[in-house]
Amino acid sequence: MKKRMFYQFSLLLVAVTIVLAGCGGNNNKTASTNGETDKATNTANSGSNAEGEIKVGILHSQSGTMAISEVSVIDAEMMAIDEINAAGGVLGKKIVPVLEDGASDWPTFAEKARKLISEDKVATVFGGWTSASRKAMKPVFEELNGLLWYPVQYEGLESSPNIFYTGATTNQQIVPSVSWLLENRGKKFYLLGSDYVFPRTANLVIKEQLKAEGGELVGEEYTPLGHTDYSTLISKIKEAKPDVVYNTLNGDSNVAFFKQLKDAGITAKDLTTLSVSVAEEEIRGIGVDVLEGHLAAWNYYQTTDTPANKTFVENYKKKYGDERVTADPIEAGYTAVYLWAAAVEKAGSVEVDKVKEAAKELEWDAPEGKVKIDGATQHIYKTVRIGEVQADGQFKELWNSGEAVKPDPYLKGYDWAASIQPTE
Amino acid sequence: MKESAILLCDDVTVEFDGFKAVQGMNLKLEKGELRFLIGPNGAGKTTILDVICGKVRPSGGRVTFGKVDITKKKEHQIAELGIGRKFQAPSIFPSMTVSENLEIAMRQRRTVFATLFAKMAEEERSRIDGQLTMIGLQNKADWRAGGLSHGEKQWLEIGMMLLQEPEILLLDEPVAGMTDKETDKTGELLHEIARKRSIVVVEHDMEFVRNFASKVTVMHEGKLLKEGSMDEIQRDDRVAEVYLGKRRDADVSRSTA
Amino acid sequence: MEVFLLQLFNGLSISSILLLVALGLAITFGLMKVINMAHGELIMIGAYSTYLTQNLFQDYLPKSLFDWYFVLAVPVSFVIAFIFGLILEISLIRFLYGRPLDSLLATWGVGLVLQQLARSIFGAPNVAVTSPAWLNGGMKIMDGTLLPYKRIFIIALVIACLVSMYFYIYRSHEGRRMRAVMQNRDMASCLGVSTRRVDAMTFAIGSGIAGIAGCALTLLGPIGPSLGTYYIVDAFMVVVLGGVGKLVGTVLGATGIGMFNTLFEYWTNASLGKVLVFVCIVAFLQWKPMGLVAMRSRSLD
Amino acid sequence: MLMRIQMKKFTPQRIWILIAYTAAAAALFSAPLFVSDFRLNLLAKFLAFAIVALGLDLIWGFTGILSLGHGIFFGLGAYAMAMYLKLAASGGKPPDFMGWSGLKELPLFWQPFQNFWFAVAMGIAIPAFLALVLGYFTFRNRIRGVYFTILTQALVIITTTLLIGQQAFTGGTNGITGYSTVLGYSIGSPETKRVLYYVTVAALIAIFIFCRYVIGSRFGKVLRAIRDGENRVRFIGYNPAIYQMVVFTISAGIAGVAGMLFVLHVGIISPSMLGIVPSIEMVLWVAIGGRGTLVGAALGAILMNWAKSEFSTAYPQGWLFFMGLLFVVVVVFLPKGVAGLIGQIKFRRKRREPNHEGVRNPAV
Repeated sequence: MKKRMFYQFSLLLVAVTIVLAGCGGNNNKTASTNGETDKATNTANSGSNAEGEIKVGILHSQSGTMAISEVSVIDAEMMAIDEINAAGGVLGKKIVPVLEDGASDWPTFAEKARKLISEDKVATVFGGWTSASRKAMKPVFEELNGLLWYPVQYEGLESSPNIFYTGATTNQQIVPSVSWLLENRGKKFYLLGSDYVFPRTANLVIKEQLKAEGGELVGEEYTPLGHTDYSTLISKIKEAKPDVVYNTLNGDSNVAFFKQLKDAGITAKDLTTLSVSVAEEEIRGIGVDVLEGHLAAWNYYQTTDTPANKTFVENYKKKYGDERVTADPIEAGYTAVYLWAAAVEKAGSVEVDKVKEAAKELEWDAPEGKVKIDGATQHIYKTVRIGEVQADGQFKELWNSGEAVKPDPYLKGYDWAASIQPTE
Repeated sequence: MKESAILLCDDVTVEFDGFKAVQGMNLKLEKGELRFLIGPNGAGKTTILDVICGKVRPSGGRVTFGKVDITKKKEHQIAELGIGRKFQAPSIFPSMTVSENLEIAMRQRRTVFATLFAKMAEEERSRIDGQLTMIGLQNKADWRAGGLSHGEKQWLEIGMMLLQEPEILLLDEPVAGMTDKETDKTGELLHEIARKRSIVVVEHDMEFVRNFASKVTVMHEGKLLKEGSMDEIQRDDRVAEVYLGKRRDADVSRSTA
Repeated sequence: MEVFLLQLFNGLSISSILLLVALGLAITFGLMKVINMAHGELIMIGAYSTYLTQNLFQDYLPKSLFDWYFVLAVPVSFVIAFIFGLILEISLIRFLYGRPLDSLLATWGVGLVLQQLARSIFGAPNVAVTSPAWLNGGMKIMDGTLLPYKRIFIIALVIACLVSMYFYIYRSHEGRRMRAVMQNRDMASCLGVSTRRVDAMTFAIGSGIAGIAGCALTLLGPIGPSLGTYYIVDAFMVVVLGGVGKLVGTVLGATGIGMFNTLFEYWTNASLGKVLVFVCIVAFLQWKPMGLVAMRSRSLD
Repeated sequence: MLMRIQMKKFTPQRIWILIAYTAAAAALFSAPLFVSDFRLNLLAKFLAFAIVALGLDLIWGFTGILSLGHGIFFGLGAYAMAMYLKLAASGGKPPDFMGWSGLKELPLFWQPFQNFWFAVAMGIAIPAFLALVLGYFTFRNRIRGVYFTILTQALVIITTTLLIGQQAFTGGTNGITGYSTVLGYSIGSPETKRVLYYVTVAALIAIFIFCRYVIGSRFGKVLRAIRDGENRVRFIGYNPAIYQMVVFTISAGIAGVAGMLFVLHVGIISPSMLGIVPSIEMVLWVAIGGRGTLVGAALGAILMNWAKSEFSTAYPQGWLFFMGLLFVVVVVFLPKGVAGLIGQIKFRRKRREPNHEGVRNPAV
C-alpha cells in the first residue's frame, strides 16, 4: 500500500510542476522568440515594432497528407518575403515570417492561427489550402480581428471581412470552364469528385449551370479521399458515355484515376476530361504519359506569357532548383504576399483595418497578369485560362477569358444560381 | 439412488475437427463424493471436465446438474449454479493482490450493479481472512499474486474455489508441482471438503490417488473403462493392460517436461 | 453482359490487389501473431524501390532496355523490403512476441518514422513511375471490353506469389522449420531449430512480399509517403475475415472483399460501397469471430 | 485486519497524497491567474484530452481491451455539442453548410439540438449507446484482443466515411465550425473561455474521482481480473461480456464528454478528428503516461499534447520522427509508461515480483 501511494504522490508532484512550469515556461519562450526585442509585446496587435521588423505568419501543412501541396506554397511565400526584404522591406521594415505547421489537421489550423495572432502578434497570416482549414481558421480571424490571405481556388459562397482570397472563386474557374466545354466539347457531363466539400459544392453549381445552359448530366460520383481503385467507376463512365468528365478529384486519387483510365484504353482523344485540381506539380506525380492531352482550368500556368511570370519562374527555379515547377496556388501565394505588402505601403501601417481599407481596388502586376482586389468581396480579379497538358508536363493555353474576371463568390450575377444561395 | 446423484453425464461426445476426444462418456457423481478420474494421456479426462464446466460444448449427450440441464449453459452460468473449476496450470490473477483475488472469487451477487456498489461487509472480511489463514497466506495478503511461488498459487486457487462455495469442485491435477508435504495436506483438505461438497479430481499422481481415493473412474480413448474402488481398479485386467502398461510412458514424459 | 464480365474482372482485379497487399500480413499476423502496422510502409518501400530502379535504368542504361526495368523491379522491391523487415525484426519485433497489442502500437510508431523518412528523402509530393510499354493496353475480349494487361499481370503476380509461398511453406526444408516453430516453439527449439533465425526469416519474407505488392501498386496508383496508409486497414480486414493462420482463408477473404466491394460500388457509389463492405465484415465477424477458415485448437488462450 | 483499514486512513503517505491532489487541483484552478488567454485555451484543450485518456485507461489499462476507435466516441460527443453551437449561431435556421449542400430545411434530427441540455445529454448518450451496441455483439461473441482492436478500426472507417459522405447533414470533411454563442454568451470572449476552462477542470476532477471509485470498487477488481484472465473470471461465475460492455460504454461516454468540451474550446469538429490517426494518438497518450494508472494516463495526455504544440512548430519534420520513436520505445521497453518508470525508480528495492507480470495483455 505504501509504495502505491508514494508513487502516486510523486506522479502528482510531477503533474503540478509540469502544468505550472509548462505554462510559465511558455510565456518566457514566446518572449524570447520575439527575437532580439523584448518590447514586441508592447506594441500589441500592431505586428510591428520599433526595431524595424514586421512579423507575418505562414500557416500551411508541413506534415501530414496535405504537405504534398502546401509545402510549395510556403516556398513561394517565403520567396516573395525575401524579395520584398531585399528591396527594402515594407514601410522600411523587414518582414519576419513566423512559420507554423497546420499538420493537415483542421483544429490545429485553428489553434495555430490563434497562436499567431494572439501570441506572436503577427500583422497578417498567409495560409491554408483545404476549404476545411480555411473554415476552421475563419472564426478565429473574425474573433481576434486578424487578417488571412488564402491562396487556393475554392468553392465560393463565402466572404469574410478578415480574409483575402487570392485564388479563384467559382465564377473565375468552374463556371467559365463549363461554358467553354459546352461550346467546344459536348453537352453530356459526368461529374467525378472526391468526397468532400469542394467537389460537392462545385458540382452543385455545375448542375444548375448545365440546366440553364443546355447541358446534360449523365452521372455524378464521389469517391472517398485516398480512394485508389477506379476500375468500377471507369466502367460506370463508359456506360454513361459522357462527352466530358468534369474532374474534381483531389490529390492521390487523381493519380489512380488517370493511370487506370489510360489502362482502360481511354485517352484524351476518346474522352475530354477537365480537372480543377491538377496543376503542374501534380502532373509530375502522375506522369506525363498518362496525362497528355487532358485539360485543366486555372488562372495561371508556368507557361503563362507575361513579363512578371518570366522573372517569377526564373527566380523560383533559381531559388529552389531547376526541377521545380510553378503552379496556380504557388503563384497565388506569391501574389498574396505582394498584395499585402502593397496595401501596407499604401496604408502606411500594418493595422488590420487600415490595411483592409487600403487594399480596396488595389492593383498589381502578378505573374498571371494584372490582378485587382475587389473591395466588396476581398477576392481578386483573375483571368480564366483553360490549358491542355503537353508532353513536357506543361500546359498549353487553349483559351482565356481575355480580361480579368470580377470575382462573384455568391454567383449573384447568374440567374440560375439563385437556388444555391446560402441560407443564413 | 437416482435422486442423490448431483451430477450426471449422459452419453457425452466431444469432437475436435473430426477427432473424437470423448465418445459416449457416462459419469454419475453422488452428493458428497470424492471421485478420482484417471487414465492415460489423451483419454479425455480434462475434456470431460471442460464439458461439465461449459468450456467445451459437447456434440452429443447431456449433462445434468441436480435437476438442471447445463449442457447448453455458458461457463459463468454454470459457475453461478455451483460448479467450480480449477485448471491444471495455476490460473490466478497475477496483477491483483492475494486478498483481492479472494474477494472477487467469494460467493456474492455477481451483477455489475452489485459489484459496483459492493461494500466490504464485516462478515465478508472475516471470511476472507479465515480463508487466508486456511491456505497459509495470511502474511502475504497484500502481495501481488503473480509474486507467489507455484505451490502458493495452487493454494490460492484452491482458496478461491472454496470461497466460491460451489457444490461440485472440478480439480485438474491439483497437486502437480507440490512437495510431498503439500500433497498430503491437499489430500486431507480434499477429504475435509468432500464432507459438504462433491469433488472430481483428475490426477496422474498414482501415489496420491492410492492414498486418498475412495472411488476411481478410469477413462481410455474417450470412453469409460472401469469404475470402482482403487482395489477393484488395480485388480482389473483391462485397466492394467491399457493404463498401467502405458503408465510408465506417461511418467517418463511427465518427468522430462 | 459486357458490363457483367468487366465487373467480374474488376472484382477479380481488386481481389488480387488486396490479396497481394494482405499476403505479407497473413504471414506476419497469421503465423507470428505480430500485428505489423508498418506493413503499409513496407509496401511503400517496395513502391519507392521500383521508382529508384526505374530512375537507375533511365540514367545509366540505354533507352531500349528501359522497358525491362520492371522485370528487375519486382525482385529488387522484394529484397529491399526484405532487408527492412529483417532489420525491423532484429531491432524491434523480437521483443514483442506474445504481446500482439503492443506490437500493433509499436509498429505504428515505426510506420510513422518510415513515412517521415520517405518524406525527407523523396519529398512530400508523389513521384511518377512510368509503366513499361509492354504492360500498356489490354486484351480485347469483345467490343468495348478491354482487360488491361497491368491488371492481368497483377493477377498473375499474385498467383506466382501464392504458388511460391505454398512451395516454400509446405514443401521446402526452411518452410517445414517455419511451420514447426509457429506451431510449437519450445518443441522446435528442443529439436535444434534456431527459432530466432526462423522468426527473423519469416518476418522478413512477409515484409518482402509487401515490397512486391508495393511494386505492383506503382502500376495503378500514386507513389507517395502515405501510400501504405491507404491499404493497411483493408489488408487487416482481409486477414481477419479470412481467418488467421491459413493461406486459403486469406485468399477467400480477399476474393470476398474484392468482389463485394466491386458489386456494392457498382450498385451504389464508392463511399457507400466501402461502408457496406465494412459493415458486412463487422457483421460477419460477429457470426464467425474466427473468420472464414478457422483454425481450431484445443489450447486455452 | 481491521487495523489495516485504520492504518490506511491515517498513514502519512495518505496525507501527502491528499496534499498533492489538493495542490494539483489548486494549480489547475489558479492557472488562469498566471497564463495568457491563448495558453489557457490550450491547457483547456489538453485537459479535455486528459478526460478521454482517463476513459481509455479504464478499458485498456484496467480491462485490457484496446480500442482504436475512441476517436469516434470523442467525435460523436463533439458533434452533438457542435450541432447545438451551430444552431445557436444560425438562430435555428439551417446552418451554412446545408445551404451549399442543397438542403433548405433543417432536418428533423437536428431540431432538438437547439436545446443545450438535450445536446449535452446526447453528447454522452450517443457515444455510450453506440459503444453498448458494439460491445453487446462483440463481447458476447467473445471477440477480443487483436480482433476487437481491428474491429474498432473498421468502425472508424465506417463512421468517418458516413460523416464525410452525408455532407448535407454533417458538414462533410469541413466538419462543423463557425460558432457564436453558448447559452447566450459569446463563445470567443475571454470571460466565457475562462468559465469554460473551469467547467473543464471541474469535469476532469469529477471524472477522475468517478474513475477512481470505479477502479477501487469490486467492479474495478473484476475488470482487472478480466485483464489478467478473462476465462478464469468466467469460471468464477462472472460474465465478462457484461462487464466489458459496461466499462466500454462508460469509457465511450467519458470520451463523449471530452469531445463536447473539446468543441467548446477549439471551435471546430471535423471527421478527421474521428479518424484512425487521432484514435491511435489517444492510445499513445495513455501508453506514454502509463496504462493502468489514472494519473499517468491523464498526465500523458497533457504532456504529449503540450510537447506536440511546442515542438511540432519548431520541428514539424522532426516531431513525427520523435513521436514515432517515442511510441516504439515506450511500448517496447517501458510498457508501464512514465508512471511506471517513476514507480520503478522509487521502489526498485521493494519490488519482489518480476515487473512484467500482468502487463502482458491477455489477447489472442
